Amino acid sequence: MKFWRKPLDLDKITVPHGEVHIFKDRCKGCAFCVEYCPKDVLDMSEEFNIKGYHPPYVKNPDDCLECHLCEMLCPEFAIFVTLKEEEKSAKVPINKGEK
Amino acid sequence: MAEIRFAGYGGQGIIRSGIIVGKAASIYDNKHGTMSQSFGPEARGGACSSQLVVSDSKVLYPYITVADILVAMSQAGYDKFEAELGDDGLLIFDEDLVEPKSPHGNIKTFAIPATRFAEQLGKKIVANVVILGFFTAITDVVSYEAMKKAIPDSVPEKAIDLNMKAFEHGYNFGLELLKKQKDPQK
Amino acid sequence: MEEPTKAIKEIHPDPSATSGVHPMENLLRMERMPHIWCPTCGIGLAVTAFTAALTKANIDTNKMSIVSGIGCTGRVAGYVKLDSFHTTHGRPIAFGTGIRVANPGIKVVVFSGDGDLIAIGGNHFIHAARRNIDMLVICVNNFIYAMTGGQVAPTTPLAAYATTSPYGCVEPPFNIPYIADSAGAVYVARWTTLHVRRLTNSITEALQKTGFSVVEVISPCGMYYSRINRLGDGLDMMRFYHDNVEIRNGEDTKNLDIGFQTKIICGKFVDRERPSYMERYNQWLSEVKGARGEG
Amino acid sequence: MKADPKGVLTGSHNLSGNQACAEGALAAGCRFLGLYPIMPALEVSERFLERAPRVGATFIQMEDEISALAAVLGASWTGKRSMTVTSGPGLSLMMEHLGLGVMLETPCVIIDIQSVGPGLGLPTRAAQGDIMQSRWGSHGDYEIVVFAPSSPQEMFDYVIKAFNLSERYRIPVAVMSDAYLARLQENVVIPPAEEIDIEPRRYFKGETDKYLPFKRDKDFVPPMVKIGDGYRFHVTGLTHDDRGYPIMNEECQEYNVHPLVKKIRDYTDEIIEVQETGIDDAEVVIISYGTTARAALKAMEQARSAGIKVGSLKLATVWPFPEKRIFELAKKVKAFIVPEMNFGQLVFEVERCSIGKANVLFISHGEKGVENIDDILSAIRQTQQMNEVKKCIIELKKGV
Amino acid sequence: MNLITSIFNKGIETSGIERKRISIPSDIPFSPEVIEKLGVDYFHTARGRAIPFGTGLKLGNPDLRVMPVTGDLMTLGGNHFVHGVRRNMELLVICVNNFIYKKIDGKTAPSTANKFSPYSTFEEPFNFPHLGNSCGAVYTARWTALHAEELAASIAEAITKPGLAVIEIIAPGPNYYTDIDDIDENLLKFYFDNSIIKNDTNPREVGITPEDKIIVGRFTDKKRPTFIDVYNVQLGKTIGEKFTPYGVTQTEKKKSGGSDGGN
Amino acid sequence: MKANPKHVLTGVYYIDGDVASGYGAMAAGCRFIAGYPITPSTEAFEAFCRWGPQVGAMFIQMEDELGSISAVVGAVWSGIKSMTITSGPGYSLMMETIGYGAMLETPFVLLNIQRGGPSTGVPTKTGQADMMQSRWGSHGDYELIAFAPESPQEMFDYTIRAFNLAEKYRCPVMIMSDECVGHMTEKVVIPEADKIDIEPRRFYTGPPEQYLPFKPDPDLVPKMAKAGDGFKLYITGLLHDEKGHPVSNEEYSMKYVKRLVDKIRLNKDKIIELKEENTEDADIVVVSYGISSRVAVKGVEIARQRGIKVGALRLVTVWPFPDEKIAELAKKTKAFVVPEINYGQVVFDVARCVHGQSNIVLVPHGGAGVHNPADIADAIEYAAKTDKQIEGVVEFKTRLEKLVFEGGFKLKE
Repeated sequence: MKFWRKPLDLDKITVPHGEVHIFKDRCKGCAFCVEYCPKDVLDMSEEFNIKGYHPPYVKNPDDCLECHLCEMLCPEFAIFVTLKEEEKSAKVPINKGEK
Repeated sequence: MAEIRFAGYGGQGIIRSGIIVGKAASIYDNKHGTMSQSFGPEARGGACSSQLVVSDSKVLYPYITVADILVAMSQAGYDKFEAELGDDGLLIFDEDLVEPKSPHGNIKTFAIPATRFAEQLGKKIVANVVILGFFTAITDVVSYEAMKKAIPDSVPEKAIDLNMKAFEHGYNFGLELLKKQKDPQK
Repeated sequence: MEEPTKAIKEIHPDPSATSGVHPMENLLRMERMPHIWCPTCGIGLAVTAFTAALTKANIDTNKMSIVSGIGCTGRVAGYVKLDSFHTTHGRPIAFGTGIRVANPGIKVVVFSGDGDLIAIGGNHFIHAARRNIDMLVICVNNFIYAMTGGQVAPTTPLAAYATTSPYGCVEPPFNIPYIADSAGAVYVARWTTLHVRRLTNSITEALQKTGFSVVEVISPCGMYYSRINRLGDGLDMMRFYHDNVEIRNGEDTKNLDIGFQTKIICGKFVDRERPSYMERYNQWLSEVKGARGEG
Repeated sequence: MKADPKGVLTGSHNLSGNQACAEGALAAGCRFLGLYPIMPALEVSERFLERAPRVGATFIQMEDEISALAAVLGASWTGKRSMTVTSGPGLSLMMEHLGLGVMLETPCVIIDIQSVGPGLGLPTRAAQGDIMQSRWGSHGDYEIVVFAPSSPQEMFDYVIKAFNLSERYRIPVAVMSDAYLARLQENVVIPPAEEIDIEPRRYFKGETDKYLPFKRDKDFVPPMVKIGDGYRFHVTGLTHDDRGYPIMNEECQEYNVHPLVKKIRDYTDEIIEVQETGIDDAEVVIISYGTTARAALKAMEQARSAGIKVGSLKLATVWPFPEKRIFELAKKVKAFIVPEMNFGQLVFEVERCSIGKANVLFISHGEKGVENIDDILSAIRQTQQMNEVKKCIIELKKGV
Repeated sequence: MNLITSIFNKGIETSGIERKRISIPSDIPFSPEVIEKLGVDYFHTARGRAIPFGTGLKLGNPDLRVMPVTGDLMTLGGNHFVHGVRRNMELLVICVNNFIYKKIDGKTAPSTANKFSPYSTFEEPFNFPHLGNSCGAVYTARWTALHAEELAASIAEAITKPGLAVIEIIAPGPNYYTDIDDIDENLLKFYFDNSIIKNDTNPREVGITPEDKIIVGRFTDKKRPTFIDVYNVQLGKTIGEKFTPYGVTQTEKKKSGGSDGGN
Repeated sequence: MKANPKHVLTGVYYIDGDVASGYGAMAAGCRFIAGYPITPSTEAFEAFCRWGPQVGAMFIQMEDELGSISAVVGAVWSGIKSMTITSGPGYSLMMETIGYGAMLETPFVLLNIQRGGPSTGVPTKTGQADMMQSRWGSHGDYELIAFAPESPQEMFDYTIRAFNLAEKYRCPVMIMSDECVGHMTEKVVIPEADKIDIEPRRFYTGPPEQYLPFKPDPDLVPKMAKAGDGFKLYITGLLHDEKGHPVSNEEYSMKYVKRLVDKIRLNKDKIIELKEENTEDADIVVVSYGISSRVAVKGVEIARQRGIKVGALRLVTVWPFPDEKIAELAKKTKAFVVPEINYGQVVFDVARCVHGQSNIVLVPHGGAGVHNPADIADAIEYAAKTDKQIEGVVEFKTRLEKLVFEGGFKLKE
C-alpha cells in the first residue's frame, strides 16, 4: 500500500483483509461486483452455473480490503465479505488505541 | 401429426421457437400448427415452455398428450417434461445446460452445445435458433425451406443475418451428426 | 469457428467460498432464493439497501410490516422477512394505511414500483401524503412496467420506447419527488441503485422519521427498458448513473425532472416536520372526549 | 366468548336500520371502520363515528371505496374486527379487494345499503339489485356468506352474526341492506353484553417460526396471527402454498382455491339460516329476503285468512343458497312466488332449485312494493289456476 | 340558473367558443334547464371519473373543448387528475371545492352542517393549485364563487388554453348528490370575506390553513405541448410519411395559433 | 356496411389470440383503445398500439382500469367505436363503470383475457372464473352480451361481431376469452375488407331540438348522437327519462331499467350463437365454451370410443344464456356434462334450464391449466351409467382433486 506521507502510527494500523464468499448458483451474472470492486478482486468466470449464467470468481483474494461494496451491490444476495480470521485479532488493539 | 415441447428458461427464446416452427409449418408448409405457451412471472430465468401440435388437418385438441419431440434447454425443463415424452420419442437438448438421465423406451437423444455456439456467433440469445436449425435437420416436422422463410419473419430486422447464420450453423451441425451416426467410422 | 470447449469446472481457488451465512439472511426469506428478478435488475440492490438500513436503524423489526403491490418490485414483500403483504395492484398504501391506523404501534413500509405506486396507486399516494400517514414508501422507479413485459409507465421519459409506445412515449413523466413534496410528504429523497450506501443512509433516516416519507430508487431494467431503448443491459445503466448523476441535497423538487438519458439529480430534497395523521387524530379525539366530559 | 360491554348499548332503542347496523357492529366488537361516504349508507358511519371515541374504535375516511376496503383488510390483520359500509357503486369498486379478502382469508364485514342501479341509478331509493353481485362480483372462484336482514332488529342481530361467521370461516361477509331499511325506524332490543355470543378469532398458538399462514385445520380454515407478534409471515393475493409463498401451477391452484370454495360449501348446513312460516301444509311458498320479506309475510297472512295455504320461506342468509331445502319443498308444493326489488336475480336460483317440480312466479317491484302486497296476493291467486308445471319463470304482469 | 352556472355561462360567452363544441363531463349533477341554457353537451359521469371521461371525449373528437367539472375535490378522482395534468390533455378542469374548515383566518365559520365532507374533520386539505402545478398544469387559478367577474374571466381565458388548465372554485355545497347550484350562501360569504386576491403567487404558498386568509387569484400561466401535439410530433418523427397527424383538422388550433408541440 | 379497407390487415398470419383480437378491433372500425397493462392481455393492446396509429386510430394507456373504461365510454359518446382490454383484477375494478356504461346504453367492447383467480391468482395461466362476474359483476340490473371464443381465428371474428352487436343493441359487449386462447398461436386468416360486415352506429339524423337520446325504436334500442353536434346532450348515470333528464320516481326505474334488461332478453334469439354436434340422438350432451370446448373435444372422442352416445353443445355466446335450447335438449338427454375452468358457474344456469329433467355433472378445474380430457370422458361415462335422478349439480371428482387432496401430494415449487 502506498501513502502520500508516511503516517506516524503506521506500525499500529493494519489494513483490514477480507474474504469474499460467493454463492455461485444464486448468481445471475450481472457483473456489478466485478465492475465496481475498487481493488479488482473479482472477475467473471467462464463456468456456467445451474441457471446458465457465468458467476464471478475471486481472482485476487489477497487484495480484498473488506469494503463490502460487492456485498451491497449484489442484487442476488449471492456475495458477502467477512473479515479474515487472523486479521480480526490484529485489529482489536488498534481500536482500543484509538479510543 | 407431431406433438412438440420446447422447454427452458425465460429469455432463451423458448416461446419464439414454438412460434417459428409453428409458422413454418402452418404458413409455409401448409399444415396446421397450434402453439400454446406457459411461463412464470419472471421475465428471465423462470421455467418456461411452449407446446406445438403440428398436424395435416385442423388441430382440434391443442395440447400435448404424448410428446413426440422434446427440445430441452434447461435441466428443470428436462426434468419436468421428460416423462411426457413417448417411448418412440426424440430428445434434443443443449449439452451444456442439461444432463439427461438414461432414456426410457426407444427414445433417441441428440445433443448440441447450442448456447456455446451462439456465444461464439456473437449473441447468446440466438441459442434457440441454433437449436432450431439442428431440429430441422434431425426431424421432419418442418421443411428446411419453410424454416428459412419463417425465421426472417419472426426476428427483428437487424438480427436477421445473425439468426440465419445461427440457423445454418445448427442445421449443418445436425446434418453432420446424422452422417456420423450413419457412418460411425468416419 | 472454433470448436466448442467443455465448461470449465472448479475454478474457484477457494473451495469454501460458497459456504457460510450471508449477513442479510436473518431479514430475508432465503428459502425463496433465487428471486425472480432478471439479471442486472436493480430491485435486488434496493432490497439490499433496505435490509442494511433495517440493521442500521436499530428498530424492532417485529413491529414492522412491509406491504407491496403488484409488479416486479411488488415481489419484495415476499423476500423480506417481516410481516409481509403482497396485495393488489396499486393499493399497498391504502392497505398499509389500514394497518397503521388500526395499530399505530406498527411501522409500515410500502415497497413497490413506479407503476404500482404512481400510476394506478397515484391517488392513494397523494392522499396518504396529504394525510401524512406515518409510513415509509420506497418507490423503485425503473421507468417501465416490467412484470407485464415493458409497457409505458407514467415515469417513462418522453420519446423513450416501450411496447405500448412503439413510436416513442408521448406523455411527459412524473417527477416523483415533486408530486410527493407538493402533496405533503415530510421526507423525500432520490438515489440510484448505484448509490447503495447513500441509499441505505437515506432509508435509515426515513425509517426514523414520523410521517409520510418517500425514497425514490432509480433502478435499471436491463430486460425491458434498456433493451427496448437499446441502452445495453443493467450494467450499462449503472455506468450511465455513474457518469450522469449529480448529487444536490436540498434541491427544489421542481427541478428534478428526468428526461430520456439526461442527467439525474439525486439527493435528499425534503426533510420537514408536519403533524402526522395519528397526531391530528389523537388531538381530535381528546377534543371530542373533552367536549363530552369523558377526558 | 361474550361481547365486550364497552361496545354494547344495552337496552331498548328506537333505531333506524343504519343506526342498528352501527350498533350491531360495535356490539360485535368491530373496532375499525374504513369508509367512504356514499348515499344512502351515511348514517351507519355517522353513528359509528359518534360512538367510536367512547368505545375505543377507530375509523378512517379514505379517498375512495377501493382504498376503504384495502384499509379494512390491513386493519383486520392487526387483530381488529373491521368493516366497511357502502352502497351499490361503492360495492362495485370494492370488487377487486373482495377477491383479495377471499384470497388472504381475511375476516371482515361489508355492509351494502342497496339502491337502484345500474350506474348512479337512484341513490335514495331501495332495490335489491346487488344480490347476485355480492356472490359473483369479483373475478375468480370463491364463496362468501351474505345476510339480508329485514328489520332494524335483524340488522343488529345479523351484523353480529356476520362478524362471527367471518371470524369462524375467515372470509369477508356481506350484509345486504337497502335504502328502505336504512331509513326504517323501529324498536331494537340490545341485550346485555354477556348474552351476546362472539366468535373469537382463531389464533395460532405455537412458536413463531412454526407458523404457516395457510396451513389449514380440518375444516379448511387456517388459524391466524397478528402483525407485530414476531411471526414474520408472508401473505399474497397470488396463488400460494401453506407458507403463503406464490406457486404458479395447477396443483397449487387446486390446493389453494378449492378449499376456499369447500370451506363454505361443505359447511352450508351450519351457515344457512332460513325462517319458515306455515310451510308444513303450504301449497304455495313465498321465497323472499331482506325488506321484501315483510310484504311476503303480510301477504301470506291475508292469503291464509282467505283460505289459501301459503307458506313463507325467508332467507336470512341469501348465500350460500339453501338449495337442499328448496329441492325438498319443490316436491311438495305447487308453486314458489319470488318477490324481488329487481328484474330477476335470486329467482333464477329458485328456478334452478325447483327442478321442474314446481312453478316459479316472479314479482318484480320497486321500493313501494315493500308496502304494497297486492301483487303478491294476485300472484297467489294466479297459482290457484295452474295445473301443470311450466318450464320457465312466470313473470307477473302488472301495470306500471 | 344560479351563481356558478351563470358564471360558467358568462365565461363561455366571453371566450367566444361555439357552444356546441363544448362538452362538460361532471360528477356533480347540473339541472337540465341549466344545460339547456348553457347550450353545451353534458355528461353526468360516475363518481370521480369526469377527467378520464373527458379524456375519452377529447381523444375521440379533438375538435371538442372539454371542461370537466368535479366535485368533492378529487377524492375518488385524484389519480385521474394528476395523470390528466401530467399528460397535458386539453381539458379545463374545474374543481368545485366544498371543503369545510371550521376556521379561516382565525374566525369561525357560520355553519359546518355539510355532512359530505371529503375529509375527516381533522385532516388537512390538498393545496390544489400547487398539486396541479407540480404535475404540470398550464394554468392554475382559485376563486370563490362570489368572485364572479374574475372567475368568469378566468374561465374564458383558460378554456382556450392548449393544455390542462385548473380552476378551483370555493363553493360550499355541491357534490355528487347535490346540484351544482346548491350552495350554502352563508358559508360562501364567509369564505369570500376571508379571502384575498394575490395573482401570480407561487402555488406552493397558497395552501388553505385555519390561520390565514384564503389566497385567491390566477397563480400560473405557462406553455407546454399538449398530449395530442406531442403525439403527433413523436409519431410523425418515428412513423414518417405514413402517419396522419391526429386531430389536426380542428379549426381552433389554427385560430389560436396553438403550440408547436414537440419535446 | 363493409369494413374500411384501410383498417383491415388482409392476409394470413401466425399470431396469438390477443393479437388477433387487436387486429379484429381495427377491422371492426375501432378507433380508440384505452388500456392498462395486465398479464395476460397486454399483447392485444400492444398490437393495437403498433398498428392503430398508422390507420388513424388513437390509443392511450391510462393510469388505471377505472380511467381506461371511463375514457372508453367518453370516446364512444364523442362518436367513435372504442374498446378496452383487461384481465380479472382489472375487470373487477371496471365493474362500476360497466354498470354506468350499461345505464348510458353505451356501445363498447371489453376484452377480458381470463386468468386464474381470485385476487391476483395466477397471472400467467388460464381460468374461466369470471363468467358469472361478466353477467352479475356490477350493481343493479342490466343485461349484456358475452362471447367465449376458442381459437385465435375466432378471436378475430368475434371481436368484429362484438362490435357489431354492441352497436346494434347499444350495450357493453364482453369477449370472455382466457389466457389459453389469448396466448395460443395459430393461423389466422384476415379476409378482404369487403367480406367483413360492419354494423354502423345508429345515429339520429333529425333536427336536434326533437332529439330524445333515450327514446327507443321498436326494437327497444334508442338512437345515438355524439357530443359536439349541437344536441345539447344531457346524459346522466342517474335514472333518467327519454330526454335523459334525471327522474327520481320508482315508476321510471320499473320502466327504464326494465327496458335495459328487455332489449337483450327479448332479442336474445337474434344474439345467441351456438354450435351443436351430434346432439340429435345423444344420451349425454357436453355443454362447454371457450378453451374448455376444445379440451372437451378430446374427452368426447374418448367417451365415444367407450361406446357412449355423446353430443356437444358449444356456447359461443354465453350471455344471454340459451335457456330454451337447453330446456329442449333436456327433454331427450339423460345428462349434461359441463366442463368449466372454475368450481361451478355457468353450470348453475344449465341446471336451471334443465328443470330437473336430466342430471347435471360439473367437471371443475381451479384454473392455471386445462382439464385432463380423461376427466371429461370419465364424467361422461359416469353420467351415462347413472340412472338415478340426482337433485342439483354433481361435482365430479377430478384426478387433480384426488391427487392434491387424497394422494399424499406435496407441493413443489
